Amino acid sequence: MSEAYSSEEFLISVITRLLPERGNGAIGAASPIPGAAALLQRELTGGAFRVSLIHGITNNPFTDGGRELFDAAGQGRIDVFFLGGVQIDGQANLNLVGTGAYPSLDRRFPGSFGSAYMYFTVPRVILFRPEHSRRVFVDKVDFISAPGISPPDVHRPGGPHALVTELCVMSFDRAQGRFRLESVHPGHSVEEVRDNTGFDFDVPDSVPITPEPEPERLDILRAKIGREVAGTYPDFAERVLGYRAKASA
Amino acid sequence: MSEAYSSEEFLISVITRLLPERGNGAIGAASPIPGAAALLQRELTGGAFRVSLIHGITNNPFTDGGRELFDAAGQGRIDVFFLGGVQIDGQANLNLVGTGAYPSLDRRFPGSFGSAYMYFTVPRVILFRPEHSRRVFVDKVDFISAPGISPPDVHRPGGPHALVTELCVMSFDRAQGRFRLESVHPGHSVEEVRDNTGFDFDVPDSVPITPEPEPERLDILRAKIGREVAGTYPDFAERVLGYRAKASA
Amino acid sequence: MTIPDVDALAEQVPDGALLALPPDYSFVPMALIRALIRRGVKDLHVLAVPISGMAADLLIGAGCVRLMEAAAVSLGEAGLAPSFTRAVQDGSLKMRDSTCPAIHTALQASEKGVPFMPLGGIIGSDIVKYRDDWKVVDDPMGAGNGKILLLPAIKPDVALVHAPLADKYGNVWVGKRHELFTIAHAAKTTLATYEEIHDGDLTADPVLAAGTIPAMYISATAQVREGAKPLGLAGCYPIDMDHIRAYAKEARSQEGFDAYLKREVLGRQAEAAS
Amino acid sequence: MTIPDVDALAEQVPDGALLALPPDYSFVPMALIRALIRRGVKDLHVLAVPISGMAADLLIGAGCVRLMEAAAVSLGEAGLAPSFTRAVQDGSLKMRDSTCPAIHTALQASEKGVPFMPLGGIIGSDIVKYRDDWKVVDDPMGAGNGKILLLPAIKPDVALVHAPLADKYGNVWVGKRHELFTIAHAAKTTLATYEEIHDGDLTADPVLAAGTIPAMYISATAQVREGAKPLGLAGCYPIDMDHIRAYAKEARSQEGFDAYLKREVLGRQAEAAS
Repeated sequence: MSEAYSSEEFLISVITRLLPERGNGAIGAASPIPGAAALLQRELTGGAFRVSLIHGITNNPFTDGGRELFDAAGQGRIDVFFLGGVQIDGQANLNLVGTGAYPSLDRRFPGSFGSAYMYFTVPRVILFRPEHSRRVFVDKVDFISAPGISPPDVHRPGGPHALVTELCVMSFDRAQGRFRLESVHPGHSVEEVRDNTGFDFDVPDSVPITPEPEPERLDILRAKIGREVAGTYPDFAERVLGYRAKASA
Repeated sequence: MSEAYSSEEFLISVITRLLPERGNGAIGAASPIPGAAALLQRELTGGAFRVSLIHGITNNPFTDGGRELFDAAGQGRIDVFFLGGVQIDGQANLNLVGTGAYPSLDRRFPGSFGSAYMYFTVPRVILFRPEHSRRVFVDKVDFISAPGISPPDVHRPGGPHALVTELCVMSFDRAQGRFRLESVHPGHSVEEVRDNTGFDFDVPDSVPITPEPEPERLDILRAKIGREVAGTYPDFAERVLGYRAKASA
Repeated sequence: MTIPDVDALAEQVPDGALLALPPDYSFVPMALIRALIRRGVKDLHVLAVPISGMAADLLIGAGCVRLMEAAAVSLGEAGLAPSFTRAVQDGSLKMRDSTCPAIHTALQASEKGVPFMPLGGIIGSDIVKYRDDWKVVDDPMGAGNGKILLLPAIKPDVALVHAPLADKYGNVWVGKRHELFTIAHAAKTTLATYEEIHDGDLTADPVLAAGTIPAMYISATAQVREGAKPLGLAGCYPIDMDHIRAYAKEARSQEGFDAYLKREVLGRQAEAAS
Repeated sequence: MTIPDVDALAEQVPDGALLALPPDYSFVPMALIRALIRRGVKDLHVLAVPISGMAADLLIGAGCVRLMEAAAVSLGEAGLAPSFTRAVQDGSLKMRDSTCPAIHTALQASEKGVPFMPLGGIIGSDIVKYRDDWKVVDDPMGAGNGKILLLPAIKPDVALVHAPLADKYGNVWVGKRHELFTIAHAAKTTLATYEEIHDGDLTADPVLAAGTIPAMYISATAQVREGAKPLGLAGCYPIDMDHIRAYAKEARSQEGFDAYLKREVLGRQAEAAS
């Protein structure tokens, strides 16, 4: 990887390419990399792609309390959302609860948050989990916080669109219920992805290398987005984007 | 009837006696007499009986929009409400929709408002209909906006408590589904009530005369309540209680 | 880009739309209603949330309404709504009777994106008898809670609102009139007129945000001073009861209504921003 | 009548109560949480609306919680909630997993006084498998909408909130944090601490009313300046992340938690109004 950008900046650029030209993106509390990517896309689309940092002091348009994001998703007004997982399996099932046998888990994590709902209602859910290991990408999750696919008698306009990790980008085919490798990041290989993935996935004959960040986008990211994310992710803004917010509420 | 008070003041005093010592009373838009009675009771109880004028600029504590009154009633927080009717029958069924065969009515009235819900949720609904005639008090209403009684498999903490007209006060026995004459206003008779009521009702051996307004209550009504109701019922405040509001929003 | 005026907003309401209107006490965009009538909108399904007065009565009298859905239509202290009453009595208007919390609840169902919502009470009312879209069921939780009414979601095509304030981002401030939040959330789109422009972002102001409908629910705004008149706008101007009473009297006949319409609606070609 | 302080409010939370807590970003009454621990409250069923952090973790570590119900318990940027994680892993805490909109919806059911409410999505999540109070049914409207999840109403015994403003009538201003409206409407009663007293009636102010919970939902209030610290109060003071991070580290062992508890909670006998 070039010295010209950080790994976080690389991932931001990867995610930005997965975002639509217009619509509403919502970003949860603990997601600074997707948050920065979404704000960058807003900048690149001249505001046609709108961004809500749902727990942010700034860039948070919601005015009707904690349920408004979920209501808006149910109304079909949220086009992009980001989810992760302690474990993710080959059917895009997400586990945010813990590992081991529920309820007496070996390792307990915070919980499912809104995943079990947003995954059903948001058309383009981007899975973001930097750590690419067999510990994360398992054959079968220990607990399904949110299922990747649903039977036809369950109304489901939303679901998984793509997966971004430190190694690669995958897409998800909802009809087949399978991931497909779309590109491998510079310096990594298809074999490395396979070795570190505990589930089977489709691999095309030729797998492209994930493009590096466009320099002009890096400039925008560094010049404008740090200030934007500082209100919600002050640590991240300072550490990654070099923006130091003034101490204030 | 004495010259010392108006017929409206008399009815206000009658209704005030039907109100509890504490709790929440809510009053709809077109109910100035019940509104004045409730505000008088608030005064008499030192605020233990609380009053919401639901469409009022003043004395309107609701802050969560038009549904809050109904939600609060569903929560069991509204203890007293007032309803009327184009027609009321002996089972306390209310018709606020019109007379004749629905939907091609002979005479259309505004509609049921929230009666079909408040009648089920508010423990003490006071029916107030000054005009005491066989046109109003019918054997069977042409349209049931809100039923007086319900079968046991319908959850119903609320219902009719009493009826106040220009002639009398009746109570309602929910178990029997029947009205009972409680008192006849000064200058009127049981026979007059019977002649002008289209349904059968219980009459005790001895029917008291409805007490006249207590002079000290009249003083409070005139001195304090006019100003209170003027924000919501300016015409009424001026005409009945002699209070002229300044023209302002 | 031209600055949209009230007539441009009226163009965005298609014939046949399910149109949601606030009650008379809650920020009714009367100038926009008049513009709708001037544009000759037809076949509306008007939903009063949950009651209406002048706005519905004008649309009905002008022949714009195919179906009226409301808990009540009334001019309040000024008495019966004359066009509504006449149109129901002569059979020219189809009325879908409802009750206040049922309308709020059916909008909340759309707000949550669920196909129905339960509501207590109401069972035994003849309203239920004539609503074949409503359904009374035994407690579907199987918890022995008896019968309950289920209401299908109502999703308005367009909601209309007049607000005291809006900003250049398209955010609209309605204060505590939170039924307008629910309507805007439930409707496919919302058109808003407003009295004054707020300098800044209403959603970023910690005090004003509590009463602000964010721009994501609003498709167009236009400044119309005194845009709720002759109705009132709390905090700005009171209802003009003399006007409402005179209308109630004049519109008792269709001829009277037509005279009012010609003078007060069709004759006001442009309602300017200032 | 004495002016109630935070310890007087803590007396009003009975052992065994179903206690609703706002999320860390939304006006958590931390001083009241500490007072609850000092009073030795026991057997709480804590409901996070819909997530919690410091507040739940302190109550759990101090042994006050019988059952935790939440969509998540986390210290956010400071990582896992140490007492919660330890207590679930060692089996000493019963956890009822949920998901954010399910908690909001179950509170809305209580807000409306209905026994249940439907919610889209979620079916197929293992959360449903372990919730025997939830029910998946075929569309009870019979409209061919497929399967849907029904959630029973949750009615908290007590809700707690810290607000920027309150008035002498007991009205409490929370701005756009409308989940606190829903909690207060749903709960049997609400106890509120606040930073500053507002001179006048908050419900009568046309701007502040939009963010005010009326007194009819509030059973007691007490002034506690900086009452949300070490969490933040939007518009007043930011979260003290250094404190939260230090807690996250110290409380990784029960001994460390106990030291924190002794120093920061039990040692603060009275949190005064000023």
